[in-house]
Order: sequence, then C-alpha cells, then structure tokens
Amino acid sequence: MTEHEGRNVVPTDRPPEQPATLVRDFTPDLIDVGTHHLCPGCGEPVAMRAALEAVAELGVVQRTIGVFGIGCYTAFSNNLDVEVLQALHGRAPSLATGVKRAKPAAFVFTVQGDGDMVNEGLQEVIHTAARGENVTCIMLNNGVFGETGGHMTATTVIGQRTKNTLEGRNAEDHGHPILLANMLAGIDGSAYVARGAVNNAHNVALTKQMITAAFESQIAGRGFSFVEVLTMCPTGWFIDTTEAPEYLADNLAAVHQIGVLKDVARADA
Amino acid sequence: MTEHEGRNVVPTDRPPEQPATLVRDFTPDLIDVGTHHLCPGCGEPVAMRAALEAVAELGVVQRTIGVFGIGCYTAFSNNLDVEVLQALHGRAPSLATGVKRAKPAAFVFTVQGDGDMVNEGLQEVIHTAARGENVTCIMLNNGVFGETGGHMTATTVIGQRTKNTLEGRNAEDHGHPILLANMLAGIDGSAYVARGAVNNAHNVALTKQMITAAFESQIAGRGFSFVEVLTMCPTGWFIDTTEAPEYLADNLAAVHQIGVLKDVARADA
Amino acid sequence: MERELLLTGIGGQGVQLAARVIATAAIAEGRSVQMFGSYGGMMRGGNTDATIVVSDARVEAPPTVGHAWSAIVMHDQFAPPILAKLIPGSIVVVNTDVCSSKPDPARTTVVEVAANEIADGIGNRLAASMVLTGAYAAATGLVSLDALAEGISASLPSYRQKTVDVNVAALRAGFETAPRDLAAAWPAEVRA
Amino acid sequence: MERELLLTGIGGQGVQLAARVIATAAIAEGRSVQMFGSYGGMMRGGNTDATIVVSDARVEAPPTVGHAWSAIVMHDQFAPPILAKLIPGSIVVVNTDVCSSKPDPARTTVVEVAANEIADGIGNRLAASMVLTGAYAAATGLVSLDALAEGISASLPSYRQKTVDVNVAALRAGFETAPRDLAAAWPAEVRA
Amino acid sequence: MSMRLLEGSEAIAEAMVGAGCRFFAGYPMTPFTEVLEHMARLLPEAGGVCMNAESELEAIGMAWGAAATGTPAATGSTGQGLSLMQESLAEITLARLPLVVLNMARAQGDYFQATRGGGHGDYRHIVLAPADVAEAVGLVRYAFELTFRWRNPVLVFGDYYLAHTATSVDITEVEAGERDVSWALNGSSGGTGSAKLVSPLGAFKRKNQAGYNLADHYASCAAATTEMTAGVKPIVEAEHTDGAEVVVVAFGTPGRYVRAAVRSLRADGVPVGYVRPVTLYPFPGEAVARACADARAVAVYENNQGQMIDDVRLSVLGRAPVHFIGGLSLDSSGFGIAPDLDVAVLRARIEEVFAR
Amino acid sequence: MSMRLLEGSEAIAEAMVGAGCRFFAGYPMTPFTEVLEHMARLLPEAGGVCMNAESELEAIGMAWGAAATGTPAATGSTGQGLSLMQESLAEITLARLPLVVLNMARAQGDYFQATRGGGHGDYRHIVLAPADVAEAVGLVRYAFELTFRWRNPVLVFGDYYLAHTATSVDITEVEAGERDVSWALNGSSGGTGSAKLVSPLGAFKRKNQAGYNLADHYASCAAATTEMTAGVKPIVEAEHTDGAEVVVVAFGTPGRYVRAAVRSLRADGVPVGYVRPVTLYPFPGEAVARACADARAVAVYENNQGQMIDDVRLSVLGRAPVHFIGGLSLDSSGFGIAPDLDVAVLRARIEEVFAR
Amino acid sequence: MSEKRVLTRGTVVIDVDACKGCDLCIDACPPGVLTMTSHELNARGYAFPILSPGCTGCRICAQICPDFVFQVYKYDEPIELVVNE
Amino acid sequence: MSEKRVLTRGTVVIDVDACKGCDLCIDACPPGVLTMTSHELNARGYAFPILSPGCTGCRICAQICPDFVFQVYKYDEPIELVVNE
Ligand SMILES: Cc1ncc(C[n+]2csc(CCOP(=O)(O)OP(=O)(O)O)c2C)c(N)n1
Ligand SMILES: Cc1ncc(C[n+]2csc(CCOP(=O)(O)OP(=O)(O)O)c2C)c(N)n1
Ligand code: SF4
Ligand code: SF4
Ligand code: SF4
Ligand code: SF4
Ligand code: SF4
Ligand code: SF4
Ligand SMILES: [Mg+2]
Ligand SMILES: [Mg+2]
Repeated sequence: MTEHEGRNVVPTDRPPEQPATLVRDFTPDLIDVGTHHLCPGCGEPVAMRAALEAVAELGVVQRTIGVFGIGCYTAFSNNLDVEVLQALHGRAPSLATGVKRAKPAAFVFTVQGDGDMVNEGLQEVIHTAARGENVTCIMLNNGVFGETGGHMTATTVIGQRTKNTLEGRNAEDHGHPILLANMLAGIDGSAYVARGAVNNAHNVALTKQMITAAFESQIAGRGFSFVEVLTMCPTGWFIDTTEAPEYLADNLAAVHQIGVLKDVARADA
Repeated sequence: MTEHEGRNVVPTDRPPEQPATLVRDFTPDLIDVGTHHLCPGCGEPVAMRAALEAVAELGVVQRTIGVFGIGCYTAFSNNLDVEVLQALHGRAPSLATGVKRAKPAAFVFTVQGDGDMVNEGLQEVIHTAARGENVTCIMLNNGVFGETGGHMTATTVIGQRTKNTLEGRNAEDHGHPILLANMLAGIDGSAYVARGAVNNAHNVALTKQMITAAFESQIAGRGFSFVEVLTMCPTGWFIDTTEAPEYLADNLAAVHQIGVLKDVARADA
Repeated sequence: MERELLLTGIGGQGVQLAARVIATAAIAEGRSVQMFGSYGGMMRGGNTDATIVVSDARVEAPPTVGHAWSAIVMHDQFAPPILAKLIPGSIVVVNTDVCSSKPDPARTTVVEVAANEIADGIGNRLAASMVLTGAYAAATGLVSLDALAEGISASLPSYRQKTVDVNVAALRAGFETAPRDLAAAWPAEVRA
Repeated sequence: MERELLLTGIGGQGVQLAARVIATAAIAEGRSVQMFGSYGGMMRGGNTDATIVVSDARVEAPPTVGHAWSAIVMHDQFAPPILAKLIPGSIVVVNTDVCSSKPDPARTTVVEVAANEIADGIGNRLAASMVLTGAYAAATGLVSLDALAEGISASLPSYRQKTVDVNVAALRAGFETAPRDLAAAWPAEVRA
Repeated sequence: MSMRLLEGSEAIAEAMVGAGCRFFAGYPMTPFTEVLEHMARLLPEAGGVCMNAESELEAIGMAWGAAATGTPAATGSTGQGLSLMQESLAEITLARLPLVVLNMARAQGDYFQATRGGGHGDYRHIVLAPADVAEAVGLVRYAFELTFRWRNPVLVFGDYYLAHTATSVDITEVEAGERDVSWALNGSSGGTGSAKLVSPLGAFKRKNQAGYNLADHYASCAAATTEMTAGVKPIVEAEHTDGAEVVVVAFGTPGRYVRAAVRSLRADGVPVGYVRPVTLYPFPGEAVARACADARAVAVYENNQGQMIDDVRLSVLGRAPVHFIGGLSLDSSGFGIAPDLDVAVLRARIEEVFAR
Repeated sequence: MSMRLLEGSEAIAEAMVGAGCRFFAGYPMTPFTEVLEHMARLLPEAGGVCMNAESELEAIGMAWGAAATGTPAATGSTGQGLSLMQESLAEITLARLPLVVLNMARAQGDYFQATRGGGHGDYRHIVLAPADVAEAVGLVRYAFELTFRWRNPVLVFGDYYLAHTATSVDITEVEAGERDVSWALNGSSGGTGSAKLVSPLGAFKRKNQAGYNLADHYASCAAATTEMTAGVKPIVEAEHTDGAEVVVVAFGTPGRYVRAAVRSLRADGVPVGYVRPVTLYPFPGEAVARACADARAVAVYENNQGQMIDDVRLSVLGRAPVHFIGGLSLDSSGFGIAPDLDVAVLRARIEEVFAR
Repeated sequence: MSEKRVLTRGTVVIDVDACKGCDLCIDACPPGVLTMTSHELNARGYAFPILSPGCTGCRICAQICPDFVFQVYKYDEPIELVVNE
Repeated sequence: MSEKRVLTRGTVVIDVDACKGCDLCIDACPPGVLTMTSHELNARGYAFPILSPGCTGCRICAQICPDFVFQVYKYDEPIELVVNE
C-alpha cells in the first residue's frame, strides 16, 4: 500500500509484489504509439484495439493490409505494426478492392468513420458490397464528423446533439439518418454484417467477436463483410466523457441497433 | 382502302373519312421534337412521354423544372416544352435539391438512367432520399449504359446480356445487382417508391399511374418520391427489337419486380 | 511513298468493311497502313467515309488528308468533298448503279463499275463494296487480289464469317470487270 | 501608427480570451485591430499565442509580426521567441507566479504581476489572464479599463456569461497593481 | 459604418450575405468549415438556405441547382475539396451560371487549379485573392457583382490566415446592382413553346432539332470567355516600384509579409518594390510588367513550389530575370501556418536577390 | 516484328499489357471506352485484372489500391472523367505511387489539367502526348518505365483520332527493366516493428510519434518532384527549323496536320519550320527555344482556346512574338473530330502569320 | 382470291417518316392488323407499319410506339371494310 | 478512523502519463475501486486513476480505457489489504 492524496491506495506504478499473473498483455501489440492524440473518452481507440487484436489472434498479421479513411482514427494509420494504405476521405473501399484484386492472398480491411463512409463515400462501400468484394470494412460510427469539430453526419440519429444540431437533430430540418449496416445487409454480395459498440466492456467484447467473425468470413472467401462500431465522441456530442457511454446507448444504439444482421455462414448451416 | 405492296390496306396517311373521334392526341405535347435519335425499339421515349403527360395532366407545366442526367434520354433535355436543367452524369438529385430549396414552389423531377443513378450517382440519390427532399426522381432502368454501347451497370440482373457480359452477367465474376427502388423504400425520408416498366401497353399505363402518384406526393409535400421504369434497350442487350419486351419481363422484371414499394399516403390512411 | 485512298458511301453499304479489307491486305504485303473511318451520326443512310493511307515506309500523313491519289465512290450523296481532294493523275472507282456525278476527267481516271448489279448477280447486294474493291485493286495494283481475298475473313467478325465466300466472289468479279493497272500505285522499285 | 502586442501562454490559461477582450475594447475606442491566435495542437498544456495589432488607421501589418512593441507573458514555456521580437522601448507584463525568465531590461520595461495569486484572491485562478490584461492597460493605455470591462461580456460565449463579474473584478485588480502609463501606447494626438 | 471584430471566416460569411447571397452549400474541411458554420447561422435569418451537403460533390451540385434559378449562390471548400468539384466547376461555366466559389486554401498550392481551372476543357474562372479580411469583404461583394455580370463562376482564393485572423471590419450591407436573371429557371416558361434550358451542352432549346450542337455551344462559350477576360479590370496593389532595382511579387496573405519586408528594406535605403496581383485571373500582366519596368531583377514569393511565377514570367517576358524566392512552407499540421512567413526571413531572401 | 492493323485504342491496350500492366480500372466514356473494352479482353488472358469500375472515382481508387501493391497499374478516362479523379491524382502523387493514366481526350482543352495538375497543391505528372498510334505504343511503354523510375503518375494524353485511327503497328512485347518495388505493400512487413505505410500524408511509420508531420512529408515530395522534373528527358519532334522564319508549334494529332502543312509550304519554298513537344511535362522549353532561334515569329496551333501557348511563350521569352493560330474546333457531336484539322486550313493560317 | 368483310371499329394515322421500324406495334396490336412493309422504306430507310382492316381503336400501338408515330381514332359507328385475300 | 481489511483478487498497473482523465474506467469498474486524483495531475495535465483495495482483476478497466493505460493482474492467491477509513 502507498499514500496518495492522503489516502491509502494500492501502488499501480509497477507489477504486484505478491505472486500474480498478467491476465493478458493489454498493450495492444500492433499499435505502436503509446500516447495517441485522440480526445479523452473517445471510443475510437477502443475499437481500433479490438480490430488489431483480432488480426493478431487470427494469425494474419503478415498478410494484412489495413486501408484507412480520413477522420480522427487516421491518427492510427501511422502507428500500426501492420501494413497500412492511407486512402482519402470516403475512398477506402475502392482502394481495398484494388489491393485485394491485385493481391488476393492479402487480408484486407478498411477503417472508416461514419462521415467517411456514409457521407463522402457511401457509394463506394455499397458498390463494394454489391460486388461481393472479399474485404472487410469497419465503420466507426459516432454520428459526427469528429475531426472537423463535431458536425452532423448522415448517420446522426434523430435527437442527437452535434455542432449543427445543438438542440438535437430533427427530421424536418435535417433529414433522416441512414442505417448503413441494415442497408448493406439487404444487399446481395454481403456475407457478414454486424453492428457493435464500445460503450461498455460487454459491448467491447461483443464487438471484438463480430470483427473476428467478419475477418473469418473474409478468410473463408465468403465475400463482403462489414462491422459497424458505435463509438463515443464526447467532444462532438458536446457532453462530458462520463455521460457518453450512456448517451450512446440511449441515442445512437436505440436507432442503429446492436447485433448481427447477416451471416451467410450461419444461414448456410 | 388503298393498295400497298400489292395488298389491300387502310389508308393511314390522313384522318379517316368516315365519322370518327380522335381517342386522344398522342403527340406528346411537351415533347418538341418530332424525330428523336434514340434507337428503334428503345423504351426510354415511352417513359419520357408518360412523365410529361403526367406533368401536363397535373397542371404543373408552368412551375416544372426537369433535371436531366446523362444517358440516351439526355437527347430529350433539349426538346421539351418544360424548363430543363441539364446536370452531369450522376449529379441530378443534388441539382434538384438546390432548385427545390431555392424555389420551393417549383415542381422538380429528375430523369436519370441506371448508369447515371446507380453507378455514378448512387450516393446522391440515397442522400436526397434520406434528406426527405421533396422532389421526384425517375430512373429509366435498362440495366446497361446504353449511350456508351451497352455495358453492364450496377442494376444489370444476373444472366442479363450486356456488352461486357455477352454470356450473361454472373455473380461470381461481375457481382450482384443493386435493387435501387427496394433500397430507397427502406429509407426514412422516402414517401413514395414504385417500379414500373414500358414493355407492354398495360405496364405503360401502370407506369404512368405510378409517376402520377409520385408527382402528387411531391405536390402534397410528403418528401422524396421515386419511380423506376424498366425500359427496353435492344441495342445494349444485343437482341432484336421484337424480343426486347419479353426479355425485359423474363430478366429485368424478374429481379427488379414491378409494383408500388412504398406509399406513405396510403400507409397513413 | 504514300498513296491515299478515300472511300465514301452511306451507312450500311460496307464502306468500313472495304476499308478494313484493303488495309489488312496492304499490311500483309508489307506496307504500312493508316485508316480512319468516320460516321455521320447513327442514323441509317448517314454519311460514312474512310481515309486510307498506304506507304512503303511509316505513314506520316494525318488521319484525314487534304489531297488524295484515289477514291472509291459507293454513293453520290457525300461524294463532292471527296472528289474535290483528288490530285491530278488520280484514279477513282465509281459505283455507276447509284452514282451519277462524274469527277473531272482531266485530273482523274474514272473506272465505272455497276457494282450493285454485279453483286446482285452473285446473290448479295451487300457485297457491292467488295466488287468495287476488286475493281480498284485491278486498276491500281495498290494491293493484290489474293491479299484482299485473305483479308476478308480477317476483317469480318465471327458471326459474319458465313459471308466470306460471297464477298470473295464479289471481289473477284469486280477485279475481272476492271482494266488492269490503269494507274499503277507503285513504281517498280516499291512493288510488293 | 501601429502597436503590436504579443500574448503567450499554455492552453487553458485564457490567452485567447484576453486577446479578444483587448481587441474588442480597442475597436470600441475607434481603433483598427487585427488579431491572430495560434494553438500548438490540441493537447492540454500546449502552446497558445496571440498577435494583436492596434492602429489608428487600417492595420497593415501581417497576421504575425516580426517585431513587437509589447507582450503579455502568462507562461514561460513558449516565451523566448516572443521576447526576442520585442523592440527597444517595448513593454512586457509578466505573470511572476509562473514565469521566471526575464526580458532584457535595456530594451524592455517589465511589469511584474503575481497574477495567479491575485486571481486566487478573487476566487478564480482562471481569471489570471484578466489580471494581466488589467495591468497591461494600466501600464500602456493601449485601451481603457472601461472599454476592457465592456469587452469581457462581448467576448464570452453565452454559456460563460456567469463568469463576467469575476473576470471584470480580476481586470480591475490587475489595473490597480500596475503603475500607470509606464510606456504610453499612443502619442497625445492619437489618444482615443 | 459599424466596426466589428470578426474572424475572416465570419467576415466573409457576413459579406456574402450582405452581397445578397441566399444559397450556400458546403462540406466541412478546415479552414473552410468556419465559413460554412457562419453561413449556416446567418442564411436562415436572412431568408436564405444553407445546406450541410453530404459531400463536396453534392455541395457543388446543390449550388449549381440553386444558381440555375438565379438565386445568388455560393459554395466552396479547401483545395482538396475543390479538386472533387472540378468536373462540375468546368461544366457550370459552360452552363453560363453565376456562382461564387471559395477556396479557403491551405498554403498557396492551388494557384494553378484556380487560375487554369483544374477541370477539363477551355474555361476560366475569375479569381480574386484578398490579402486581408477587409479586402476579402470587398472582394466577396465584388465577386457577386462579377459573377452575375459575366455569368461565369468567380473564385475567391483565401487561406488559413484569412479565415483565422480577426479584424475590425465594417460589414454594412451594400446595395447590389440590378441583376439580369432573365435566363434563370423558375418553371414559368413551360408550355409556352420556348421553355428555358440551362445546360452545359447548349444555351437554348433547339426545337424540332434532335440533340445538342456542341460545336456551336462551345464556340459561343469560348467567345464569352474571351470577352470576359478582356472585360474584367485587372487589379494590383503596388508600392515603391518607381526606381526599384528589384521588385517582389506575391499574392494573398504572403503579400502582406512581403510588403512588410519591402517597407523595412526601403526604410534601410534598399531600392526594392512590391506588387501584389489581386485579380489572379485575369492576371494583371500589364500592371506587373509596369511595376517591374525599372527592375534589373524580379522576385516571386509564393507559398508553393512556383506557380504564379509562370504568369509573372509571361508578363515580364524576359525583360528581367525572374527569381523564385518562395517554396512550400507549412507547419506539421498542414493546415496552412507557414513558418517562412516571417519578415526577417523574407528580408534575407530579397537581399539575396540583390546579391546575385 | 509482326505488324497488325490495330485501332489506336487497341494498340494502346496491347502496349500496356506488353509493358507489364496487370491492373486496369475504368468507367466508360467515349473515346476512352474503347481502350477499356480492349483491356477487359486482354488482361484476364495475361493473368491481370480489369475492373469495370462503377464510376471514375472508384476507378481511380481501385487503381490506387493496386498500384500500392507494386502491381503495374493504369486507369484513365476522357477529360471530364479525369476531372473527377483530380483529388486522387493529386494525392496519389503525394503517396509516391507509380500509375499510368490515360486521357483519351476530346480535343485539346485538357492541356492545363494535364500539365499543371487539376488537383490541389504542388504536384506534377509526367505528360506524354503521342501524335500517332505507333508513337503511342512506344510512349505507353515508356510511361510504365518512367512511372516506376520516379514513383510518380505518368499521363498519356491521347484523343479521338488516336483512339480511332487504325494503323499497322508492331506490338511485340518488350522486356521491362528491373522495377524496384521494395516500398510496395503485400502485408508481409506486418508485426516486424516496421510495417510499411503508403500514404499521401507520410512515407513511413513514425513509431511512437503520434500523427503525421505534413511539413516534412510535403517537403520531401517537393524535392522528389524537382528531381524528377530535372531528370526526365524532354522530347520533341522538329523539322525544317533551320533558317525558318516562322516556326509552328503543335502537339498530339494536330501536330501531324501542322507537319503536313509545313511540308507543303516548304515544298512551295516558304521558310517555315515545325516543332512538336512530345513530353508536355517536363515541357521541352529549351528544345522549343532552339527550334525557334532563327524565327521572327512563332505560331502555336492547339485545338483549344490557347493553353500550351503559355509554355511556348515561357520558352521563347519574348525573343519573337508568339501568335495563336489554333482555336477550339469540334464537330457537333463534341467527341473530338476537328473540322479545322485540314491541311489547307492550316496552310492558310500559317501564311497569315507570314503576312503579319 | 376471296373477298372478306371485316368489322372495323377504329383506325390509326401513321407518321410514316417518324417510324424506325422496330416492330413493337406489330407484336402489340391485339387484332394483329398492323404489318410491316416488306420492300418499301421510309425516308430514314426503315420499313414501317401498314394497317389492315379490323382495327379496334384500342390505342395499344400508340402506347408502345417509341417514336410517337400513331394517332388513334374510333369510328363513331363501326364500319365494315372489304379485303381480298 | 477505522481499519478495514479488503479481500483483493487482482490489481492493475497504470501508465499514469498516458491517461487523459476521461473517467471511463472509474464508472466502469464493478467494485468501484478506481477513483481519480483530485489535485495531482500527470505530465499532460490530467487527473488520473488511483486504485483502492478490492480489485477483482476483471479487466473491465483495460477494456474500456481509450488510452491503453491498464495492465491487469490476478493474484495467484487472493490477498487481504488494509485500509484506513
Ligand atoms: C474530401 C475531403 N473533404 C473533407 C475533409 C475534411 N474532413 C477530415 S476528417 C472529416 C470527418 C471525418 O468524419 P468521420 O469519418 O466520421 O470520422 P471521425 O472524425 O468522426 O472519427 C472531414 C469532413 C477531407 N479530409 N477530405
Ligand atoms: C462523368 C462521366 N462519366 C462517363 C460519362 C459517359 N457516359 C455518358 S452516358 C453514360 C451511360 C449512361 O447510362 P444510363 O444512365 O443507364 O443511360 P442509358 O444510356 O442507358 O439511357 C456514360 C457512362 C459521362 N458522360 N460522364
Ligand atoms: S473528436 Fe470525437 S472522435 Fe475525434 S478524437 Fe475527439 S472524441 Fe474521438
Ligand atoms: S442504346 Fe439502348 S437506351 Fe440508348 S437509345 Fe438505344 S435502345 Fe435506347
Ligand atoms: S389501335 Fe389497337 S387495333 Fe388499332 S392498330 Fe393500334 S393496336 Fe392495333
Ligand atoms: S412501334 Fe412505332 S417505330 Fe416501331 S415499327 Fe411501329 S410505328 Fe414504327
Ligand atoms: S480490473 Fe476490474 S476491478 Fe480491477 S480496477 Fe480494473 S475494472 Fe476495477
Ligand atoms: S479510462 Fe483510461 S484514460 Fe480514461 S481516466 Fe481511466 S485510465 Fe485515464
Ligand atoms: Mg464520425
Ligand atoms: Mg441505362
């Protein structure tokens, strides 16, 4: 025990002295950077970790090419220990297509945000899905353009706070959200479609399962796979970091519902 | 009676001499041009006529602005007696949005093809629908880029002949078709979505009803309305003009099924 | 040395096929060839022209030429600008069945061929362009009859291969009707 | 005539607010003003600077200046390049509670203010920047105290209006601590 | 006159609305985002419409549609977003529509894109490059005047400094001149036998003639461009050019640094002058040539690898050597802060030109 | 050597495949469609991939992805489609990727787009402009060599005539030189602690340093561009320039008409010369200047409103007046047939220059 | 050759030169009273439809024709037309 | 002040300087044994979590932390820690 601000606390600056076992090395080993620049309480790093853990666990590290869109998550494209192809805003699925067609043995996934994928690049992901392209697209959906300051995107749910909709999005003025995962599940050519979230540990674990399943689907050559991950953006939602997980559950997840929307592997079975 | 190639035929170069009534003036009065340049047996002029007849019958001629995409139908943008804004390939829904927002009293519809709308401009029509934009989009779907010589589009059905798929599209090599009307019907923001065809007189009449209903929906301010019209393209399908209507029924319409997919006016009732 | 040949007719007469057959034949005989076809819109009965340049060295002429040594006229309608390009000493083969306008005989040797009639005789009106091509070969020696005959099959798409025989027959018939070497395309030293 | 004022501090200290208050006040007094703020990334504790130019005519200086007549230093960390720009005869107000580096006294008049302490006294550490602003106004007369006090409310977003009073109090406290007109910003003829 | 402290982005937005702009569409990208936010706030109050378009392609499309109705309209982005708009920007010009386009650029690498048009074919946009917020306000107003006068898009070329510098400016609304919008669509000409057409392929309906005649249309557009190029008054700011041995040319914000460096050198007796093109297209070639008439050398500062220098050389045409003293200068963020924009750095570079 | 009668579009496709191209993506647009169709036929046979992309934006994206794997890749369109690709074309350059891009243009209005880059920022593409099919075959091969050598996109600027003229050409496969693709992605460097990165924002992973440093990256790209510009040999074709009183400059297909007109004038004893830039970027400024050394006037023919003339003026730099004798010329279809491309018309225009 | 009288309720006016010979009207006409010319071509070079007695005035030809060639009339009273077969 | 013995199954190592003070771990920790410092700040200027006895080694903090701050250990045998309250 040690003293901290006048309280008796457990020392956490070193491994325990009593016999103990590391539960797992939680330093995500394919993420190079110790200290990234994303905001406090951001959900994106949590999703990134899940994806990279899945890459590592599936043993595809040495044939992985990650294709990144442009958003806050782009901060990671420079700091991963897997090969990365950085795309422009919205264009990652087409680049991923080019990579996969040119190198069919590569394991290819994209990391994009809702602004990237449902605003600027909606067409590309739908065409890629319809083509049945054997790649995995991961969308980090926070319902805002985090990077530019928290504006409404095409996924922002009715009632959600964003910089343009400080009183909450309303359909009359701002139109309706697009439920991308649902749309993609309805397309022939998609093999696996799921939506997770990182607002609590349970959902983090579930999301990692979904990403793993999507990746397995690609490895099995079943066609297009897709995982949407709802992530907290306290900055763009203009709320406290601690409110964000619940805000996600009550708002985003109430519309973009969490679950596996399509799995042809199971349908076949 | 008169003689023609040795046969006894009814003269058709002048109105009948016996007392008779014109069933209706079938010269489409908002189409200026007598002789357009589209191919023999093309379905697009038939759809164009239906749309313009509906404009005339609904009494909105003097507040109509038609926004045209780029495809064979573009031949008409220059020859209509309603105001026309010619857009680029794929971009008509955004132009229509600008028109409608700037002049809310205008009656605004687009005319686009499947290549224009589901290939180049897929994103724009989906966003316009989700925004609940109070315009009507009409898609002439022949499953090919007619204008450039009959190549496969994103709506080409499995098995369809196109310049790239002379043996018929197959999913393995060419991916899957996108069923745009179905996709748009699934989006909040669309008020009326239907799919017709012009391969026989019954369908022509049905399609005209659909277009009329879509237009009425816009006039009532219900939000986005959409009519897809399956049209024959014997040139792009590499078949005889006389085979085209049945080919449409057996191939295109078997996948892109004809019917009203959404009508919020009825759902309300 | 470069030899220009202009072809003119209306859509559906086989102008482009004839051009392709001649070009293919010339290449087979070791010439360099350039060919540019143009179509006046997609309506039936519209203008269809082709410009061929054959050379014993690399072709340097542009795709469309300002003056020409020879022409094949399959139809009158769009012929005047073509005939205007013919140089003194040129030669032109005319389908008398549909053409009436006569080029200036002072500048141009005219070979008249009743191509439709001959083609009808062979059983296919559409082969008239081959009749004229045969006549042209006879009169100019730009390409040989044999090379042309070979060229037909190579120039027809697979679904039209069944017309090879009638086309070859038309070619030969045309060759027979025309006087030999009326205007020799090649001086002795560049003969194939 | 143009008067330059450079502000430097670290994120969260209120540098941009102080700059805005001064600029707003100067405009109210009929001056032309230009203000450019820069932030060194989005991390807490990062660099935050501002350049203000006040003039009796249209401002002609570029957004960032090569030399300056005055400065307010709220934190040491990024101060050296700022201090290097001070011209002879310049004046600088320094928050002694967090700054130790001293500008060259031969070129620059230094006004030392224990801004944190004074702000703490008023009940809000975050108002330290206003203390320094008040002191700057006293020492230079670039803008008047009243104009600054008015400027605070105009410079704060609606959700921060409740801090107007404490900021005004800090401003006045700073004004009181500093000597008057140590280096006059304006010659008599351009006084507001 | 009422002076307010406004950041450039806000001043530009206020100036647009003041000039009558009633439609704006954009997609966020720093430092254009800032303008978009202000337009989103201001336009509804003014009875206009601001669309948060779902992408730049859609933004330019919406602006196109609104412009076709004769509504004073604007859009824009930051260089990269403008790249996406090039197809439309080219064809809007062929459709002969008025439209104001902002490029809130990062540095000055988009000079070629702006002045030559990054799209296909022969078209030109009038390009105005303000150096400070007050000038931006004036030029934005002028842009609306020009775009309606010539029925041709006008580009306002800004930068990060312009967006983020706050200045005391007067944004009192000005009376816009008469604007002829008889060509504009509103639906009412339908059924008259001569319904209007707005199209990049032709300017009017060719009744009973099927299809467009592109040869005719492009020729008439080319004639309009030529007339416009001759008709738009080129603008420069010049200082100390009489008897200057070296004249420095720069545009936009860097012009202000160059001006400061030139003044500081003049104060030290160095015979140096300064000229700043304000209209980038039409390029004020004669004025630049005049400003450089006495110079034994011309220096060009641009915050890019050398683009406007072509136009300077085309103006000077070999009468004096033209030296490039610019170069891409950016901080690590890439947004547009240029470390080289420092009066001392520029003084030194100009002195080097003297030393050559 | 085996001669075949091939239309330009087919010859270009054959040449690409012969040069090792194994990935192609495109979206139909006349006269680019023709090349796309041939690639779709040829590539699968050669073990490559041809994607019928759903749009030009997707085509350039797919090509970008394939290029990043080191696969010799190409894409293209017709001017207008290239406008849509400008954002990617700019950034692919910053990502330092080899890529061959075809512009099967309509007329020559895309000269600025090609040579200045229609996108944002400072980047340049090598631009090669063949005048006939045989030259196109050679230049396409050369394009692949250059693009790998400099890791920079290379644009081949064609036109309707080039696509549609059939010529006897030899398209025998050539041995490609060694191509260094150590930078390319294939996944295998993952987990090594130095996994590769291909990005327009940076050239390598900055381990343990968060984010990119754009200042550094752009500076290194600029240096690469400078080196490339200096390193690529400018190519011209020139004829009759010695002692020519007037020299005519033209590029691409029109160059052949100009050449024919010049020959015909020379045959009549008129002292006229001809020079044709084959590399449009880097522009062969010195060679053009040399060709015009004796001329009292220079004439430029372009099938546009005057674009390359800037580069000619920048080469000649006032030593002789440079007259524009071109202009946009199109038939009503707009596809690219130019009525002005007629030897007699050109002769007359050149004679007028003599008369001035 | 025999004579036949055919009850005819309607008739059409055909803008022969606008026709592109696609045959769609031929297949669509319920009583099959439209047939194409076999030798004669219109100004554009296409065969075009000719009308035998027996038209019902059903309008189907007008609805399907892509070239807006037909005007359809209904006789106020059905008439009988004579054909030689 | 009283002493309390708390059964503790696990513990965490905290990379204090990587923390951005978002509090997500605090709310997520099931036994509530994480609390934020109230005055002390890390090198980046943020408060950071401190651990009271009673950690179960459940890993939830590590799963939720966006800044990868935690390593979690399970004691081979649960231990008892003494706190003064
Ligand atoms: C073509 C283009 N337009 C705009 C931008 C500016 N931009 C950068 S990130 C971003 C939003 C990203 O949103 P999202 O993908 O949801 O990611 P987030 O920031 O929320 O993580 C935008 C609009 C850009 N980089 N490129
Ligand atoms: C940006 C762009 N890319 C390509 C083209 C070439 N193009 C013209 S029409 C067309 C296809 C049109 O297809 P569709 O919309 O289905 O119309 P259809 O011709 O079948 O009637 C294409 C690809 C173009 N005009 N613009
Ligand atoms: S803005 Fe939102 S998404 Fe971006 S880093 Fe901050 S919290 Fe995360
Ligand atoms: S190509 Fe097809 S769509 Fe186009 S006009 Fe011909 S038949 Fe109609
Ligand atoms: S109206 Fe009816 S019956 Fe008469 S010709 Fe037409 S389709 Fe036949
Ligand atoms: S449907 Fe019309 S175009 Fe076709 S054959 Fe009949 S009349 Fe002629
Ligand atoms: S491991 Fe579980 S109990 Fe221990 S600190 Fe973390 S969340 Fe709390
Ligand atoms: S979740 Fe991580 S970053 Fe947030 S307070 Fe806890 S340790 Fe710090
Ligand atoms: Mg987002
Ligand atoms: Mg189509």
